[in-house]
Amino acid sequence: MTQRLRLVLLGTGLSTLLGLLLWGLHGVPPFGHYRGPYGQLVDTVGERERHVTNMVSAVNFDYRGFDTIGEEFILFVAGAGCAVVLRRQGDPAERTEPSGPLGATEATRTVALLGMAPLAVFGIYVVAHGHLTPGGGFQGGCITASAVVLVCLAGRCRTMRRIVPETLADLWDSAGAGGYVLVGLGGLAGGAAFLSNVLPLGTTGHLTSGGTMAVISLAIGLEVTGALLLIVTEFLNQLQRTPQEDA
Amino acid sequence: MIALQVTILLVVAVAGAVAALIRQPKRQIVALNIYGLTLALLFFAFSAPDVALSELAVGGVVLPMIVLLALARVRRHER
Amino acid sequence: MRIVDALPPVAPTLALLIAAVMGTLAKLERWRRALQLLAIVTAASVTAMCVVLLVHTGDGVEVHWFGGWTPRSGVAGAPSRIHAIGIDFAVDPLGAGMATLAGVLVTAALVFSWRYFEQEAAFFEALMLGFLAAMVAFSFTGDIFDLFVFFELMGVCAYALTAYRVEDRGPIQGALNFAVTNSVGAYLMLAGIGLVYARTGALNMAEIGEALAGRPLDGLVVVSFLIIAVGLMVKASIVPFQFWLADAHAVAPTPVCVLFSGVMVELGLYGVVRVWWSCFAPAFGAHATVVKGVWLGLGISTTLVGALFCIVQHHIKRLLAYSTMAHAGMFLCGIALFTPLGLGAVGVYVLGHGLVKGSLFLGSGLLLHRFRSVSERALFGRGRVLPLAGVLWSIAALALAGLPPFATYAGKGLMEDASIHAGLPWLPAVLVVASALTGGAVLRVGLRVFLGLGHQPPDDATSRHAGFEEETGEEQHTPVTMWVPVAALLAACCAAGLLPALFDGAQTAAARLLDPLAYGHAILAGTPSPVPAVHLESTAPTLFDAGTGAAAAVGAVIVGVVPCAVRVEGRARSAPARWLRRLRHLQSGDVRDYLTWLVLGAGIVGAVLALGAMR
Amino acid sequence: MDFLPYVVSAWLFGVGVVAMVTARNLISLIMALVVTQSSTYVLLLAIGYVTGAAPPIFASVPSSTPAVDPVVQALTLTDIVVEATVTALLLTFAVRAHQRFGTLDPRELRALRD
Repeated sequence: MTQRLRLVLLGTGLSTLLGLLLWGLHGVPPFGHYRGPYGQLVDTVGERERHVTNMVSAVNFDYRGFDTIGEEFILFVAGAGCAVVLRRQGDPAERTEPSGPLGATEATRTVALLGMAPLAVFGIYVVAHGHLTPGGGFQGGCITASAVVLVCLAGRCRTMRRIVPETLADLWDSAGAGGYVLVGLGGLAGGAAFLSNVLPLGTTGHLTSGGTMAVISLAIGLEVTGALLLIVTEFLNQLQRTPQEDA
Repeated sequence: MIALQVTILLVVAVAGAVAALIRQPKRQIVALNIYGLTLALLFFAFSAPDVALSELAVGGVVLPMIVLLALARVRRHER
Repeated sequence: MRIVDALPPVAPTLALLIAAVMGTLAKLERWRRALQLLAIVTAASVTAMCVVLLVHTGDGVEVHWFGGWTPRSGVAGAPSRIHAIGIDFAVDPLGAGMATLAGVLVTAALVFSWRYFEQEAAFFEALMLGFLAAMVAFSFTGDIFDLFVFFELMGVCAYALTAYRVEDRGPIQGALNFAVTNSVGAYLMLAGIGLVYARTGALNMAEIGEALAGRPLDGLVVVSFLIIAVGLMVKASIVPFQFWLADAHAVAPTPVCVLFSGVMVELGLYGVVRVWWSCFAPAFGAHATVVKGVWLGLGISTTLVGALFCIVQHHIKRLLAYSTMAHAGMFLCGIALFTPLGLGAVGVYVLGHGLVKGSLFLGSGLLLHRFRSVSERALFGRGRVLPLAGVLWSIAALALAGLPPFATYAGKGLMEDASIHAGLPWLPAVLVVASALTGGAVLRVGLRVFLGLGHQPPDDATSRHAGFEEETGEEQHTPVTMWVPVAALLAACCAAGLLPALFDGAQTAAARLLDPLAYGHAILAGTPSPVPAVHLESTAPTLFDAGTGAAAAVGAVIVGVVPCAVRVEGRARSAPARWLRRLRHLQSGDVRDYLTWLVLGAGIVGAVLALGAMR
Repeated sequence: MDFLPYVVSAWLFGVGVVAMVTARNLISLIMALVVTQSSTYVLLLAIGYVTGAAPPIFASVPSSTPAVDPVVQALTLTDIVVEATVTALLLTFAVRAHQRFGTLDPRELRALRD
């Protein structure tokens, strides 16, 4: 198909589709006037029932916790998929360690190395407080993984790999994903439904409140950190391919 | 709807178009990064700090980093 | 709590848990066999659980509320309604049947791949188990966003598996086209879910159905249904959203193709059925005839395009993929009848087709393993050393065309009866022609490859190139772990065709699914759904079924034998051949073309739907 | 003006699709896909917003405070994860494609034609 024909067809289709979308959106309540029962229900009962203050986390980790299992495994499978697609087929001995693949200067290296530790601590903080304040396993996991990757951005990929070797990332990835399922099965083993919150709920506002939610948030944090580091490591392995392999 | 939200929405609309339509990959990464940050701002303005934090982490750090790594790989191969 | 109450959540999550464990252990080459065995045992256990659920749900819907969050009533804003606060699995016989089919095919594919990959196969089993879990959860869930999540999980597993053989050139391209088109479809679906949520404030499908019913039909409902259905139909390879299908099938490892063709495409349609009858059918009311017409149109075009592309193919995996497309079109036609018999017939047909197509794909995997090629031309006559495979292949080809007593015969026969009852007497003709064409094309491959019938095709560069997609070097021996699944799937299809209880059960289950109010009550109020008081048709085979079955089988033989007897290669310059070549150029391999067709198709389907609904 | 967020969402979808179809480079195409998906975030969050309401987090305010809908936010969070992972996987495909074909131009990647 020529570019011209493609654009004509796309223009026709897209203008129709967008017209339809706007027609459909016309039926949505005006912006700022939403009164759906689901959200109101959660806002009303969430704190009382779950002893947590962050309703988004209450939905993600408890009321709709099963969605989050699916989401975790999307991450897990994508990590495995990246490893499969980028798996190496050459002799590992021939590879050389790249130094500063992104062209880091001495100043950025220093900044990156200095930033790493506080960022990692902040990530863990965000994971741990997900049920109280904005955050949770996913956001915290992203931040923690970024902290580790900062080391690499600072031109020290070898150091990064020493802090978190690939097998460790693999293990976190699996432990996080599997741990979440185990929490769910724990509810079932206790005679209740899958993912029932069987741990004591604690006092609202405390770090240990929310029962299994804290465990789930931790599992997600592990899994997100592991999967992201795995993906980044796979890409970094690509950067060190020897020219012979490409031929 | 307050003026702040209108402004950020318009900025998002422009930044999204720029991020999508720039053809030069390296500049596009920067544009995508900026777009991610404007989205995070928008989510704060929509009273969604959880989502904003996520978007900040993903759109601001994780995505640009992975795209950059992919691009570095491709560049390396071209050399 | 009874054991069976625990089965719905355990079946998918067991597979997920084992997948997570295998993710860590994947790199231990020494444990390879143990891991493979673990994967097979897991898949078989999941299948067994689904069978138990299938038997158990014969008398209703098995509901499981995650976290014990049962629905509650009396909420501010809409006090009269019952609201779901959590996610539910609502397992009905059709869902359990789809999950069982997925389990059987994954188990067969895993057994087949025991000796299939010679090089490292890290993560293969983990990805397959993830895929299985996603399909099972997709079949079970009663929540529309959960449906989306597992739709995506299914997609991500499928993309990674398509690209599994990265050593070759093709897989990357096939996986890319697959992933981009399906992702855009998924985003459309999510936008549709957002629209529905804006209107109803609910994500539970039964609750959405109740909330949407009894209001005048407006743009929001029409458009949200349109984009959700388009997202699902991309997966179901309905024209014009089908382009990714042949690209992905041609390059994915053969055991994976079994799942794509046998159950993933059909799950796309299952999603359409689930969403339409649970959420949208009551809201459309009398306008449902528009949807019916659109589906019939899409179904027939898909059937014809698939059948046509099927007979002109020489790449065996692509040929089988187009046959799947033709069948997906037939299934959509059956669904569009909107009757219990029609939908029940589709259920039986999907089961039969999945088993036969699985057997055929594994058969092509056998050829690929032995001769390193899946090109009909390159393999000409070389299959003579595998007479057993030839026999199985030919039987499967005729079974695909609907030979008694296979389940495909029963499914197609019932669908033909249903279309007569529904006042569409011309539909059986389409079904007979399409199944004769696709079955015949497969039979032709068998005759040429295993018997060397007809003329030796010209050994040109394209045919030599096209087949050798995967590896090089010839194998002298075919392991028994490859034979068993091929034969077992075919035998299972035959056995399913001899179970009259299955046909009655399918019709009863379909009748229940078509009654959204009963479904809603069973889920939200927890009362068991009674068998609706509709008139159920007899599912006993009639003389008419036997006639059309025989016609399709004879047609398949003719379509299979004629190209072997007549030289068709020389006619490449005739007008139909030129026209067909132009048509095949649409399958350009460029993902941007596919996206254009997707958007254009969605726009046209939407315009028709909107004009019809607003009349 | 109350319709603006929905228009912006539709605009982002349209711009993303146009950019994908006109892309000359797979990595550009994938970045355009990210923009396309972001239209769903804007849509979902705009639907659940309530004028003047607080975020659904009651750490420093009593739980009787009117708050915006937390469910759409949870859905958007899931959506963002999906985006990040699918993008990563697609980029690996692009990297491999470049390695095999020596180009990122979608026109040139037609090895599948038979």
